[in-house]
Amino acid sequence: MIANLPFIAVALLIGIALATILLKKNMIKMVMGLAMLEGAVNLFLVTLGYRENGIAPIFTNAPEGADMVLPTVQALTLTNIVIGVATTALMLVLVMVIYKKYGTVNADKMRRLKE
Amino acid sequence: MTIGLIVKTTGRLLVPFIFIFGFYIVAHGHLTPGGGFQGGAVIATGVALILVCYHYRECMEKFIPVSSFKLVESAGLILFICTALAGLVVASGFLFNWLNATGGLFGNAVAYGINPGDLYTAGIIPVLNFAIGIEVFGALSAVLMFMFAGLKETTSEEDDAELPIENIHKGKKGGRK
Amino acid sequence: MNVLLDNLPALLIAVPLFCAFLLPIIGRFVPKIRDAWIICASFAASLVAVITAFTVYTKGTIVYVFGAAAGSPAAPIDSGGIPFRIIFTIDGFGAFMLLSAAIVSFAVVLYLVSSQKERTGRSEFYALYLLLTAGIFGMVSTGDMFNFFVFLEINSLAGAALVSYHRRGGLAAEGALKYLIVNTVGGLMVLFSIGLLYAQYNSLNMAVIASQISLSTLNIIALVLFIAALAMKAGSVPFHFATPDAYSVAPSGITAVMIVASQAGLYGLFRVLFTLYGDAFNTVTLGWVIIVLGVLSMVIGVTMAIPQKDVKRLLAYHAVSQTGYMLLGVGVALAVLGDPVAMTSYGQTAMEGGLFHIINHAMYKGLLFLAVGAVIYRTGVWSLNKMGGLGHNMKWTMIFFLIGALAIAGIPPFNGFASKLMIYESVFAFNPALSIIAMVVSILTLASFMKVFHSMFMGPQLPEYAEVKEVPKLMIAGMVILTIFVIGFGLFPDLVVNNLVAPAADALINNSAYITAVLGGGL
Amino acid sequence: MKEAGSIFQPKVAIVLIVLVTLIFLLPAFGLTFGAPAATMTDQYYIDNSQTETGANNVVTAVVFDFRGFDTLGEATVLFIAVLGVAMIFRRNHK
Repeated sequence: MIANLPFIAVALLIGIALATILLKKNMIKMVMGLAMLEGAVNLFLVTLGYRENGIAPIFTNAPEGADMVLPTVQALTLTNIVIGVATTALMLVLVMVIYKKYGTVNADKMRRLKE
Repeated sequence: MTIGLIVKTTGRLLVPFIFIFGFYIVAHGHLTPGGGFQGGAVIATGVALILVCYHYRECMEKFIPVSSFKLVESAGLILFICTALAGLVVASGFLFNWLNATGGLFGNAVAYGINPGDLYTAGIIPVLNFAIGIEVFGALSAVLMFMFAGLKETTSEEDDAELPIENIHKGKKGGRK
Repeated sequence: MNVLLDNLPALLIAVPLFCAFLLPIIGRFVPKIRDAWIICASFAASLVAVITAFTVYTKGTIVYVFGAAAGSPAAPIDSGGIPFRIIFTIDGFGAFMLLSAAIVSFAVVLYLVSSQKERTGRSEFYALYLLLTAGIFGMVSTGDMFNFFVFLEINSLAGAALVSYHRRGGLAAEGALKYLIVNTVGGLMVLFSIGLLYAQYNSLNMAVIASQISLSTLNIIALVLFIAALAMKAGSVPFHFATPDAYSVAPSGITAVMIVASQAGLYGLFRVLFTLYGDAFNTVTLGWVIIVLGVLSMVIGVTMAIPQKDVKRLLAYHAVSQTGYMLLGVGVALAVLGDPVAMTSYGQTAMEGGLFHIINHAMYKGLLFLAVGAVIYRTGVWSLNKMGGLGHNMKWTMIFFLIGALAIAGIPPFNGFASKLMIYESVFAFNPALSIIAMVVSILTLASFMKVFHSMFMGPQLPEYAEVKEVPKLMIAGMVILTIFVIGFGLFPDLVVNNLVAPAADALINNSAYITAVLGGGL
Repeated sequence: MKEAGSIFQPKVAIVLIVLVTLIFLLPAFGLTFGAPAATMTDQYYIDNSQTETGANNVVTAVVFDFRGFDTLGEATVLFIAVLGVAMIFRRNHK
């Protein structure tokens, strides 16, 4: 159980991120929560690929005879990081526009669509 | 608030080194940790440094306008997809590694197992790395520039309706109260 | 030529992507050919999709390996029979969705070129439009879980950016942000479940996972997350709050395509339920979960739709409601999947009805959004209270809207009737109460649309709309294409069901065929 | 957003968050850190990346060759973000 600490950390991070998304009124903080959720999922993916005493999967001047950690999850994480950057950028720009038009980033005061 | 001469000069001096380091990361993506995304991001930090040192408006007048970053980005992506489509022509497989082990560009044979690494290996991987590097550099710089530009210039209200402006009926804006 | 035909799945993505990457350059240097370029690009993408679908229907499932030389098998011997590259697997269901996406996206492009003529930033807009199309195509044809996630993100991001095109004083950004947040959370949940599956089977290929899946705690968590996240994408009820906000502020043509984009989420849901988890699970419980989701979507969607004043918001709630019909039909089939007798007597019909409703909904709801968009294009108002008497000046738009409204309400000569009838009949055999709920919802839909039709087009000509003209010809052309399919599918439902829908239903029900197509009977 | 503030009362939201966190804790009992349950695909990548792609860096080989199509999609996502940002901050006049 204690050896599975990274998985527990993932669960706690997801909990904190969800709390940020659901409870915070400030939209910038909600975007931060989403970025944190993304970090949690990335941590989960990387954790899946770890092998005991493994080395980075690169052959250039690698030490002899060591196991390499799994490369696929690292590739997936790399992809997800870039997707996360793109998503966060777009969300922040939308928040910028909302702030310019409404004069607030408070989610509760943003009810114009609801009538 | 203006930014001092020391900051500007230091920034200007540092930027070439940042660019060279980013280029190194992109070029050695198939040998050492790194690759197109990481290298492109490093190069984009150089652009960010320029943006911090100079006002964005000054940047656009002094260096390059923001729309050219979009073109840089498009160029990187077109290089990527053309390399992939070339695989379709050469070996009838989309994204096929048609340069690997041909002896041509990046086509040297690899020493198997643990080795010191040879830059001219791995076929289309370095090409794609460069394509992605160009793309990420253009994309991140463009996003930064647009965000800086969007901070000050308020977008006007005239674009609110769904119809061409001259067709708005008797000055009625439509939309809800 | 043969090279192109052998690589159709690659071209399916490469053509729209390449055209979209060139658009900023074209917009910068030769803006005159931009409109022609986008029409040609969309036509080419749709053509490739239609040819691909046709090939699948005539020759069977296409399996395409990315990055391998021509003719390499999907699961090479030297890797121990594991597909280690990204694979596109287009079976009957994928081809069916491709057809629907291709038709709608081409019809909408004609409409958009005309309706957005006066605006700035069109290069970006059209490029995003092509990328949204590519995202839909990719989602419905991929056979790799992570690739599915990447296309899901392309789909959500492009959709959110397109929603914010018409600024409307910040409203559009608000709708886009809501849509993007919901879809990002959904996408990350999908990725987490992909990680869970990967941890157990060390493969991202759907066929490999489907061939090994078992009833374990981790798989149940993954399934729950998949259902929640993809229901979010599809806009079904517990997560429907972002859908109307986004649909009501998006440009009307874009909303029509976003219907198809949300149906790609539905595709993912059905793919996960039937193909990925088809063998391992007690499908009765799962089926009831889907049925309950469907019924809630139908009822809540229609009750929320009736009091709406904003016409696009009203249509968006009806879209939620119609999604319920698809979930209901397919959910009934899922509930009786393990029972061969019930399957042949009504399960198959329920499945076909649910799937047929997908393509029908894409057609008539697209038509309705385009017609409403045409009205807004000429009048500039969204509120039903301010409209009236437009039938005098916009006869064609009125006819198109009427056809769409009758189709969505399930009135006989149109396509909505054909699929709804199949759903009523089969669901009645399963559980009469559900069928009655579906009929009541349909009647409420009819009532709601009669009200909308009356307040928009009927009545005396209002003085402020005296100078309103019919919309330009290209916009009419876009609506005509969809109308042809609405009427055609309604007049010849048997032809469509036998040739297009039945293969899709078979592809979902027999997941062993999917696995064999990729793995070749090994493993 | 609206859904944050008013669909869930804070107390309900906290209960929900705790529940969801507990669900996400379950993988910690099903998986073991440091010893992946199956490694066939990854072992294939490690063994064959040099012969098939010529790259010393296995992760790069996976990103750009074995799963190169994902990378195209990911670059497209970044492209979409830039297009979206450019479109949102566009000028209104021609």
